[in-house]
Amino acid sequence: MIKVLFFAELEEIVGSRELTIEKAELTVNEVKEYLKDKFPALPVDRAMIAVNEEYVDDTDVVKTNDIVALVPPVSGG
Amino acid sequence: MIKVLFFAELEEIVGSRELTIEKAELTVNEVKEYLKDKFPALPVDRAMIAVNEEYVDDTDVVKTNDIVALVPPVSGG
Amino acid sequence: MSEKLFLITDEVISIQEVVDKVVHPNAGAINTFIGTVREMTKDKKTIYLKYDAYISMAEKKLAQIGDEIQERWPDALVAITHRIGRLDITDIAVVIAVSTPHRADSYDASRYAIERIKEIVPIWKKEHWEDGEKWMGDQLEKTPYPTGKPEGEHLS
Amino acid sequence: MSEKLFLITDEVISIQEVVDKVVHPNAGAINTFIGTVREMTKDKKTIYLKYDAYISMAEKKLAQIGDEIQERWPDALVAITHRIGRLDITDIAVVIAVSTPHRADSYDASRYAIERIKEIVPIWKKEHWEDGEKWMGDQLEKTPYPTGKPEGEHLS
Repeated sequence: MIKVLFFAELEEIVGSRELTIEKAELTVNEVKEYLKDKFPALPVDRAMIAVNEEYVDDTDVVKTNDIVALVPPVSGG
Repeated sequence: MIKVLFFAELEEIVGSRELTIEKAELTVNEVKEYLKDKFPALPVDRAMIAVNEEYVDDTDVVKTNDIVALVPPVSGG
Repeated sequence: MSEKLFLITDEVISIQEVVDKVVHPNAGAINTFIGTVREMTKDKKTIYLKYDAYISMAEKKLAQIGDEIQERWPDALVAITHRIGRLDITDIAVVIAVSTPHRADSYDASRYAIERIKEIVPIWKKEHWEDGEKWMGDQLEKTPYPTGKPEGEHLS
Repeated sequence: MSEKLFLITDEVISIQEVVDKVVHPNAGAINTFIGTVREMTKDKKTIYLKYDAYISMAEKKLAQIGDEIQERWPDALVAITHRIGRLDITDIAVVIAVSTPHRADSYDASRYAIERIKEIVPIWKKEHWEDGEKWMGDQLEKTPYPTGKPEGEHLS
Protein backbone atom coordinates (compact mmCIF):
# COMPACT_ATOMS: atom_id res chain seq x y z
CA MET A 1 0.00 0.00 0.00
CA ILE A 2 1.49 3.28 -1.16
CA LYS A 3 0.14 6.61 0.01
CA VAL A 4 0.13 9.58 -2.39
CA LEU A 5 -0.26 13.21 -1.27
CA PHE A 6 -1.56 16.14 -3.32
CA PHE A 7 -1.16 19.82 -2.54
CA ALA A 8 -2.36 23.17 -3.78
CA GLU A 9 -3.76 23.04 -7.31
CA LEU A 10 -3.24 19.29 -7.50
CA GLU A 11 -5.34 18.71 -4.40
CA GLU A 12 -8.15 20.71 -5.97
CA ILE A 13 -7.98 18.71 -9.21
CA VAL A 14 -7.94 15.35 -7.42
CA GLY A 15 -10.54 16.51 -4.91
CA SER A 16 -8.59 15.06 -2.00
CA ARG A 17 -5.29 15.54 -0.21
CA GLU A 18 -4.39 11.85 -0.36
CA LEU A 19 -5.11 8.53 -1.94
CA THR A 20 -3.78 5.01 -1.57
CA ILE A 21 -2.43 2.74 -4.28
CA GLU A 22 -2.84 -0.92 -3.40
CA LYS A 23 0.57 -2.06 -4.57
CA ALA A 24 3.61 -3.29 -2.68
CA GLU A 25 6.22 -1.79 -5.01
CA LEU A 26 6.27 0.58 -7.98
CA THR A 27 8.83 2.76 -9.65
CA VAL A 28 8.22 6.49 -9.40
CA ASN A 29 7.52 6.44 -13.07
CA GLU A 30 4.84 3.79 -12.61
CA VAL A 31 3.21 5.89 -9.88
CA LYS A 32 3.14 8.81 -12.30
CA GLU A 33 1.62 6.71 -15.08
CA TYR A 34 -0.99 5.40 -12.65
CA LEU A 35 -1.94 8.96 -11.67
CA LYS A 36 -2.06 10.18 -15.28
CA ASP A 37 -4.45 7.35 -16.14
CA LYS A 38 -6.65 8.01 -13.14
CA PHE A 39 -6.65 11.83 -13.39
CA PRO A 40 -6.10 12.91 -16.99
CA ALA A 41 -6.33 16.58 -15.98
CA LEU A 42 -3.56 16.28 -13.39
CA PRO A 43 -0.32 18.00 -14.55
CA VAL A 44 1.85 15.17 -13.23
CA ASP A 45 4.87 16.04 -15.37
CA ARG A 46 5.01 19.57 -14.01
CA ALA A 47 5.34 18.26 -10.45
CA MET A 48 8.42 17.17 -8.58
CA ILE A 49 8.07 13.86 -6.76
CA ALA A 50 9.06 13.35 -3.15
CA VAL A 51 9.19 10.00 -1.39
CA ASN A 52 9.25 10.16 2.39
CA GLU A 53 9.95 13.89 2.14
CA GLU A 54 12.95 13.74 -0.17
CA TYR A 55 12.95 14.50 -3.89
CA VAL A 56 13.52 11.41 -6.04
CA ASP A 57 14.14 10.35 -9.62
CA ASP A 58 11.63 8.67 -11.89
CA THR A 59 13.59 5.44 -11.75
CA ASP A 60 13.59 5.24 -7.96
CA VAL A 61 11.45 2.56 -6.35
CA VAL A 62 8.54 3.14 -4.00
CA LYS A 63 7.66 0.42 -1.51
CA THR A 64 4.75 -0.34 0.72
CA ASN A 65 4.20 2.25 3.50
CA ASP A 66 6.22 4.84 1.61
CA ILE A 67 4.61 8.24 1.26
CA VAL A 68 4.77 9.78 -2.19
CA ALA A 69 4.03 13.48 -2.65
CA LEU A 70 3.42 15.39 -5.84
CA VAL A 71 5.08 18.75 -5.42
CA PRO A 72 3.91 21.30 -7.96
CA PRO A 73 6.23 24.27 -8.58
CA VAL A 74 6.63 25.93 -5.22
CA SER A 75 5.77 29.56 -4.48
CA GLY A 76 6.71 30.24 -0.89
CA GLY A 77 8.69 33.17 0.41
CA MET B 1 32.59 83.93 17.33
CA ILE B 2 32.96 80.44 15.87
CA LYS B 3 32.06 77.34 17.85
CA VAL B 4 34.12 74.16 17.39
CA LEU B 5 32.95 70.69 18.48
CA PHE B 6 35.11 67.69 19.35
CA PHE B 7 33.97 64.08 19.59
CA ALA B 8 35.31 60.70 20.66
CA GLU B 9 39.09 60.58 20.87
CA LEU B 10 39.36 64.26 19.96
CA GLU B 11 37.13 65.30 22.85
CA GLU B 12 39.38 63.35 25.20
CA ILE B 13 42.52 65.03 23.84
CA VAL B 14 41.03 68.52 24.02
CA GLY B 15 39.41 67.79 27.38
CA SER B 16 36.16 69.39 26.31
CA ARG B 17 33.36 68.85 23.79
CA GLU B 18 33.49 72.42 22.53
CA LEU B 19 35.45 75.63 22.40
CA THR B 20 34.91 79.05 20.93
CA ILE B 21 37.20 80.96 18.57
CA GLU B 22 36.73 84.70 18.89
CA LYS B 23 36.85 85.51 15.19
CA ALA B 24 34.20 86.70 12.79
CA GLU B 25 35.45 84.82 9.73
CA LEU B 26 38.08 82.16 8.96
CA THR B 27 38.67 79.63 6.25
CA VAL B 28 38.38 76.00 7.28
CA ASN B 29 42.10 75.75 6.79
CA GLU B 30 42.67 78.62 9.20
CA VAL B 31 40.48 76.90 11.78
CA LYS B 32 42.60 73.78 11.38
CA GLU B 33 45.85 75.71 11.77
CA TYR B 34 44.47 77.41 14.86
CA LEU B 35 43.61 74.04 16.40
CA LYS B 36 46.96 72.50 15.51
CA ASP B 37 48.74 75.39 17.24
CA LYS B 38 46.57 75.18 20.31
CA PHE B 39 46.52 71.36 20.59
CA PRO B 40 49.68 69.91 19.06
CA ALA B 41 48.56 66.37 19.94
CA LEU B 42 45.23 66.73 18.12
CA PRO B 43 45.17 64.68 14.87
CA VAL B 44 43.43 67.45 12.95
CA ASP B 45 44.45 66.18 9.52
CA ARG B 46 42.87 62.80 10.17
CA ALA B 47 39.50 64.42 10.81
CA MET B 48 36.81 65.46 8.39
CA ILE B 49 35.44 68.94 8.96
CA ALA B 50 31.74 69.72 9.09
CA VAL B 51 30.28 73.21 9.19
CA ASN B 52 26.68 73.42 10.32
CA GLU B 53 26.42 69.63 9.97
CA GLU B 54 27.68 69.37 6.39
CA TYR B 55 31.12 68.26 5.30
CA VAL B 56 33.19 71.09 3.79
CA ASP B 57 36.45 71.73 1.98
CA ASP B 58 39.50 73.39 3.50
CA THR B 59 38.97 76.45 1.38
CA ASP B 60 35.39 77.01 2.53
CA VAL B 61 34.74 79.96 4.78
CA VAL B 62 33.40 79.80 8.32
CA LYS B 63 31.53 82.82 9.66
CA THR B 64 30.41 83.99 13.06
CA ASN B 65 27.77 81.73 14.67
CA ASP B 66 28.73 78.82 12.44
CA ILE B 67 29.33 75.52 14.17
CA VAL B 68 32.45 73.66 13.10
CA ALA B 69 32.86 70.00 14.01
CA LEU B 70 35.96 67.85 13.79
CA VAL B 71 34.78 64.44 12.67
CA PRO B 72 37.38 61.75 13.24
CA PRO B 73 37.03 58.57 11.16
CA VAL B 74 33.62 57.20 11.97
CA SER B 75 32.95 53.72 13.37
CA GLY B 76 29.20 53.33 13.67
CA GLY B 77 27.16 50.39 12.44
CA MET C 1 6.29 30.32 20.44
CA SER C 2 8.35 27.49 19.04
CA GLU C 3 12.05 26.92 19.69
CA LYS C 4 12.37 25.31 16.26
CA LEU C 5 14.95 26.98 14.02
CA PHE C 6 12.97 25.94 10.95
CA LEU C 7 9.27 26.33 11.42
CA ILE C 8 6.02 26.34 9.48
CA THR C 9 3.27 28.01 11.49
CA ASP C 10 -0.28 29.22 11.04
CA GLU C 11 0.26 32.01 13.57
CA VAL C 12 1.50 35.57 13.19
CA ILE C 13 5.32 35.62 12.98
CA SER C 14 7.27 37.67 15.51
CA ILE C 15 10.40 39.06 13.84
CA GLN C 16 12.05 39.41 17.25
CA GLU C 17 11.51 35.75 18.07
CA VAL C 18 13.15 34.60 14.85
CA VAL C 19 16.07 36.99 15.34
CA ASP C 20 16.53 35.84 18.95
CA LYS C 21 17.26 32.33 17.67
CA VAL C 22 20.43 33.48 15.90
CA VAL C 23 21.78 36.04 18.40
CA HIS C 24 25.26 34.95 19.46
CA PRO C 25 28.29 36.58 21.16
CA ASN C 26 30.36 36.04 18.04
CA ALA C 27 27.77 37.44 15.68
CA GLY C 28 28.34 41.06 14.74
CA ALA C 29 25.75 41.09 11.98
CA ILE C 30 22.24 39.74 11.63
CA ASN C 31 20.49 40.03 8.31
CA THR C 32 16.79 39.38 8.14
CA PHE C 33 14.61 39.00 5.11
CA ILE C 34 10.93 39.57 5.69
CA GLY C 35 8.52 38.63 2.95
CA THR C 36 5.26 40.59 3.13
CA VAL C 37 2.06 40.37 1.15
CA ARG C 38 2.17 42.95 -1.62
CA GLU C 39 -1.04 44.47 -2.92
CA MET C 40 -0.13 45.15 -6.56
CA THR C 41 1.66 42.77 -8.92
CA LYS C 42 1.84 44.55 -12.24
CA ASP C 43 -1.78 45.58 -12.79
CA LYS C 44 -3.37 42.95 -10.58
CA LYS C 45 -4.66 43.84 -7.15
CA THR C 46 -4.38 41.14 -4.54
CA ILE C 47 -7.12 40.99 -1.90
CA TYR C 48 -5.50 38.28 0.21
CA LEU C 49 -3.34 35.18 -0.09
CA LYS C 50 -3.55 31.65 1.16
CA TYR C 51 -0.43 29.60 1.73
CA ASP C 52 -0.48 25.83 1.86
CA ALA C 53 2.50 23.62 2.72
CA TYR C 54 3.57 20.02 3.02
CA ILE C 55 4.48 20.97 6.56
CA SER C 56 6.79 18.18 7.68
CA MET C 57 8.74 18.16 4.43
CA ALA C 58 8.86 21.96 4.29
CA GLU C 59 10.48 22.13 7.73
CA LYS C 60 12.95 19.48 6.64
CA LYS C 61 13.83 21.42 3.49
CA LEU C 62 14.22 24.65 5.47
CA ALA C 63 16.63 22.77 7.74
CA GLN C 64 18.47 21.54 4.66
CA ILE C 65 18.89 25.15 3.54
CA GLY C 66 20.32 25.90 6.98
CA ASP C 67 22.80 23.04 6.49
CA GLU C 68 23.74 24.28 3.04
CA ILE C 69 24.40 27.73 4.47
CA GLN C 70 26.59 26.35 7.24
CA GLU C 71 28.62 24.45 4.66
CA ARG C 72 29.24 27.66 2.73
CA TRP C 73 29.45 30.05 5.71
CA PRO C 74 30.56 27.90 8.65
CA ASP C 75 30.07 30.63 11.27
CA ALA C 76 26.51 31.41 10.20
CA LEU C 77 23.48 30.72 12.37
CA VAL C 78 20.15 30.47 10.56
CA ALA C 79 16.48 30.50 11.57
CA ILE C 80 13.52 30.57 9.20
CA THR C 81 9.80 30.74 9.95
CA HIS C 82 7.16 30.60 7.21
CA ARG C 83 3.51 31.24 7.85
CA ILE C 84 0.65 29.41 6.15
CA GLY C 85 -3.11 29.97 6.01
CA ARG C 86 -4.78 33.23 5.08
CA LEU C 87 -2.61 36.37 4.90
CA ASP C 88 -3.76 39.90 4.23
CA ILE C 89 -1.89 42.78 2.57
CA THR C 90 1.29 43.69 4.53
CA ASP C 91 1.15 40.51 6.63
CA ILE C 92 4.46 38.72 7.06
CA ALA C 93 4.73 35.43 5.16
CA VAL C 94 8.34 34.55 5.95
CA VAL C 95 11.17 35.70 8.19
CA ILE C 96 14.73 34.57 7.54
CA ALA C 97 17.38 35.52 10.11
CA VAL C 98 21.07 34.86 9.54
CA SER C 99 23.81 35.88 11.93
CA THR C 100 27.51 35.92 11.03
CA PRO C 101 30.61 37.48 12.54
CA HIS C 102 30.91 40.01 9.68
CA ARG C 103 28.25 41.77 7.69
CA ALA C 104 28.93 40.75 4.09
CA ASP C 105 28.31 37.08 4.83
CA SER C 106 25.01 37.83 6.57
CA TYR C 107 23.67 39.42 3.39
CA ASP C 108 24.94 36.70 1.09
CA ALA C 109 23.67 33.84 3.24
CA SER C 110 20.26 35.47 3.73
CA ARG C 111 19.90 35.97 0.01
CA TYR C 112 20.90 32.37 -0.59
CA ALA C 113 18.18 31.25 1.81
CA ILE C 114 15.32 33.07 0.10
CA GLU C 115 16.39 31.91 -3.36
CA ARG C 116 16.55 28.29 -2.14
CA ILE C 117 13.14 28.59 -0.46
CA LYS C 118 11.71 29.49 -3.84
CA GLU C 119 13.35 26.43 -5.39
CA ILE C 120 12.91 23.50 -3.02
CA VAL C 121 10.55 24.16 -0.12
CA PRO C 122 7.05 22.72 -0.63
CA ILE C 123 4.97 25.80 0.10
CA TRP C 124 2.36 27.19 -2.27
CA LYS C 125 0.66 30.53 -2.55
CA LYS C 126 -2.87 31.08 -3.81
CA GLU C 127 -3.56 34.62 -4.92
CA HIS C 128 -7.07 35.94 -4.45
CA TRP C 129 -7.97 38.88 -6.67
CA GLU C 130 -11.24 40.73 -7.02
CA ASP C 131 -12.03 38.73 -10.15
CA GLY C 132 -10.55 35.34 -9.42
CA GLU C 133 -7.94 33.22 -7.72
CA LYS C 134 -4.99 31.09 -8.74
CA TRP C 135 -2.33 28.84 -7.26
CA MET C 136 0.95 30.49 -8.15
CA GLY C 137 4.21 28.90 -9.14
CA ASP C 138 3.74 27.89 -12.72
CA GLN C 139 1.98 30.75 -14.39
CA LEU C 140 4.33 30.64 -17.36
CA GLU C 141 4.47 26.85 -17.42
CA LYS C 142 8.19 27.35 -17.50
CA THR C 143 8.97 24.85 -14.79
CA PRO C 144 8.43 21.32 -16.01
CA TYR C 145 10.12 18.59 -13.99
CA PRO C 146 10.34 15.74 -16.51
CA THR C 147 12.88 13.87 -14.40
CA GLY C 148 10.66 14.04 -11.35
CA LYS C 149 13.01 16.26 -9.38
CA PRO C 150 14.49 19.73 -9.58
CA GLU C 151 17.55 20.20 -11.75
CA GLY C 152 20.76 21.81 -10.58
CA GLU C 153 24.02 20.71 -9.02
CA HIS C 154 23.23 22.13 -5.62
CA LEU C 155 20.00 20.24 -5.12
CA SER C 156 19.85 17.10 -3.09
CA MET D 1 9.19 55.26 20.68
CA SER D 2 10.01 57.82 18.05
CA GLU D 3 8.27 58.21 14.72
CA LYS D 4 11.51 59.48 13.17
CA LEU D 5 12.69 57.44 10.21
CA PHE D 6 16.31 58.32 11.02
CA LEU D 7 17.02 58.21 14.69
CA ILE D 8 19.89 58.23 17.17
CA THR D 9 18.74 56.96 20.56
CA ASP D 10 20.21 55.94 23.89
CA GLU D 11 17.46 53.39 24.42
CA VAL D 12 17.19 49.73 23.48
CA ILE D 13 16.16 49.40 19.82
CA SER D 14 13.01 47.46 18.93
CA ILE D 15 13.49 45.73 15.59
CA GLN D 16 9.74 45.58 15.14
CA GLU D 17 9.37 49.34 15.55
CA VAL D 18 11.98 50.06 12.89
CA VAL D 19 10.42 47.54 10.51
CA ASP D 20 6.94 48.99 11.09
CA LYS D 21 8.15 52.30 9.67
CA VAL D 22 8.74 50.76 6.22
CA VAL D 23 5.79 48.38 5.97
CA HIS D 24 3.74 49.32 2.91
CA PRO D 25 1.07 47.66 0.73
CA ASN D 26 3.40 47.76 -2.25
CA ALA D 27 6.37 46.31 -0.40
CA GLY D 28 6.82 42.59 -0.91
CA ALA D 29 10.24 42.48 0.71
CA ILE D 30 11.78 44.02 3.78
CA ASN D 31 15.45 43.55 4.42
CA THR D 32 16.84 44.43 7.81
CA PHE D 33 20.41 44.68 8.87
CA ILE D 34 21.00 44.41 12.60
CA GLY D 35 24.44 45.23 13.94
CA THR D 36 25.15 43.54 17.27
CA VAL D 37 28.07 43.78 19.67
CA ARG D 38 30.48 40.95 18.95
CA GLU D 39 32.63 39.54 21.71
CA MET D 40 35.74 38.47 19.78
CA THR D 41 37.54 40.49 17.12
CA LYS D 42 40.50 38.40 16.09
CA ASP D 43 42.11 37.55 19.43
CA LYS D 44 40.72 40.48 21.38
CA LYS D 45 37.82 40.02 23.76
CA THR D 46 35.44 42.94 24.06
CA ILE D 47 33.83 43.52 27.46
CA TYR D 48 31.51 46.28 26.33
CA LEU D 49 31.32 49.20 23.89
CA LYS D 50 30.44 52.83 24.13
CA TYR D 51 29.05 54.72 21.19
CA ASP D 52 29.19 58.48 20.88
CA ALA D 53 27.59 60.55 18.13
CA TYR D 54 27.20 64.06 16.85
CA ILE D 55 23.51 63.42 17.20
CA SER D 56 21.90 66.14 15.09
CA MET D 57 24.35 65.69 12.23
CA ALA D 58 24.18 61.90 12.46
CA GLU D 59 20.40 61.95 12.02
CA LYS D 60 20.84 64.32 9.07
CA LYS D 61 23.40 62.03 7.45
CA LEU D 62 21.19 58.98 8.00
CA ALA D 63 18.41 60.90 6.25
CA GLN D 64 20.82 61.70 3.43
CA ILE D 65 21.51 57.98 3.04
CA GLY D 66 17.74 57.48 2.83
CA ASP D 67 17.60 60.09 0.06
CA GLU D 68 20.49 58.47 -1.79
CA ILE D 69 18.68 55.12 -1.63
CA GLN D 70 15.46 56.60 -2.97
CA GLU D 71 17.39 58.11 -5.88
CA ARG D 72 18.82 54.71 -6.77
CA TRP D 73 15.77 52.59 -5.80
CA PRO D 74 12.77 54.94 -6.15
CA ASP D 75 10.27 52.51 -4.60
CA ALA D 76 12.35 51.87 -1.50
CA LEU D 77 11.31 52.97 1.99
CA VAL D 78 14.09 53.27 4.53
CA ALA D 79 14.30 53.59 8.32
CA ILE D 80 17.47 53.51 10.40
CA THR D 81 17.94 53.66 14.17
CA HIS D 82 21.38 53.72 15.79
CA ARG D 83 21.89 53.39 19.52
CA ILE D 84 24.53 55.27 21.51
CA GLY D 85 25.83 54.94 25.06
CA ARG D 86 27.02 51.72 26.68
CA LEU D 87 26.28 48.44 24.87
CA ASP D 88 27.03 44.94 26.07
CA ILE D 89 27.82 41.82 24.06
CA THR D 90 24.88 40.86 21.74
CA ASP D 91 23.17 44.24 22.24
CA ILE D 92 21.82 45.82 19.08
CA ALA D 93 23.75 48.90 17.91
CA VAL D 94 21.93 49.58 14.67
CA VAL D 95 18.83 48.47 12.79
CA ILE D 96 18.38 49.28 9.12
CA ALA D 97 15.06 48.41 7.49
CA VAL D 98 14.47 48.75 3.77
CA SER D 99 11.27 47.77 2.01
CA THR D 100 10.93 47.40 -1.74
CA PRO D 101 8.41 45.79 -4.06
CA HIS D 102 10.84 42.99 -4.98
CA ARG D 103 13.47 41.25 -2.92
CA ALA D 104 16.72 41.85 -4.80
CA ASP D 105 16.47 45.61 -4.32
CA SER D 106 15.82 45.27 -0.59
CA TYR D 107 19.15 43.47 -0.16
CA ASP D 108 21.10 45.87 -2.33
CA ALA D 109 19.68 49.01 -0.75
CA SER D 110 20.18 47.67 2.79
CA ARG D 111 23.78 46.82 2.02
CA TYR D 112 24.28 50.27 0.55
CA ALA D 113 22.94 51.82 3.75
CA ILE D 114 25.34 50.04 6.10
CA GLU D 115 28.34 50.80 3.91
CA ARG D 116 27.40 54.48 3.79
CA ILE D 117 26.86 54.60 7.56
CA LYS D 118 30.46 53.47 7.95
CA GLU D 119 31.60 56.25 5.63
CA ILE D 120 29.71 59.41 6.51
CA VAL D 121 27.66 59.18 9.69
CA PRO D 122 29.37 60.81 12.70
CA ILE D 123 29.12 57.95 15.19
CA TRP D 124 32.10 56.53 17.05
CA LYS D 125 32.68 53.31 18.89
CA LYS D 126 34.95 52.89 21.88
CA GLU D 127 36.00 49.31 22.53
CA HIS D 128 36.56 48.29 26.13
CA TRP D 129 38.76 45.21 26.57
CA GLU D 130 40.01 43.58 29.73
CA ASP D 131 43.36 45.32 29.31
CA GLY D 132 42.44 48.66 27.81
CA GLU D 133 40.14 50.74 25.68
CA LYS D 134 40.29 52.57 22.36
CA TRP D 135 38.20 54.74 20.10
CA MET D 136 37.89 52.79 16.87
CA GLY D 137 37.86 54.08 13.35
CA ASP D 138 41.46 54.72 12.55
CA GLN D 139 43.40 51.83 13.99
CA LEU D 140 45.46 51.48 10.86
CA GLU D 141 45.75 55.24 10.34
CA LYS D 142 44.59 54.48 6.85
CA THR D 143 41.99 57.19 6.71
CA PRO D 144 43.57 60.61 6.52
CA TYR D 145 41.31 63.37 5.29
CA PRO D 146 43.80 65.97 4.07
CA THR D 147 41.17 67.86 2.13
CA GLY D 148 38.94 68.13 5.16
CA LYS D 149 36.18 65.99 3.76
CA PRO D 150 35.68 62.40 2.62
CA GLU D 151 36.75 61.54 -0.89
CA GLY D 152 34.50 59.83 -3.41
CA GLU D 153 32.10 60.90 -6.09
CA HIS D 154 29.02 59.86 -4.19
CA LEU D 155 29.67 61.99 -1.13
CA SER D 156 28.05 65.32 -0.65
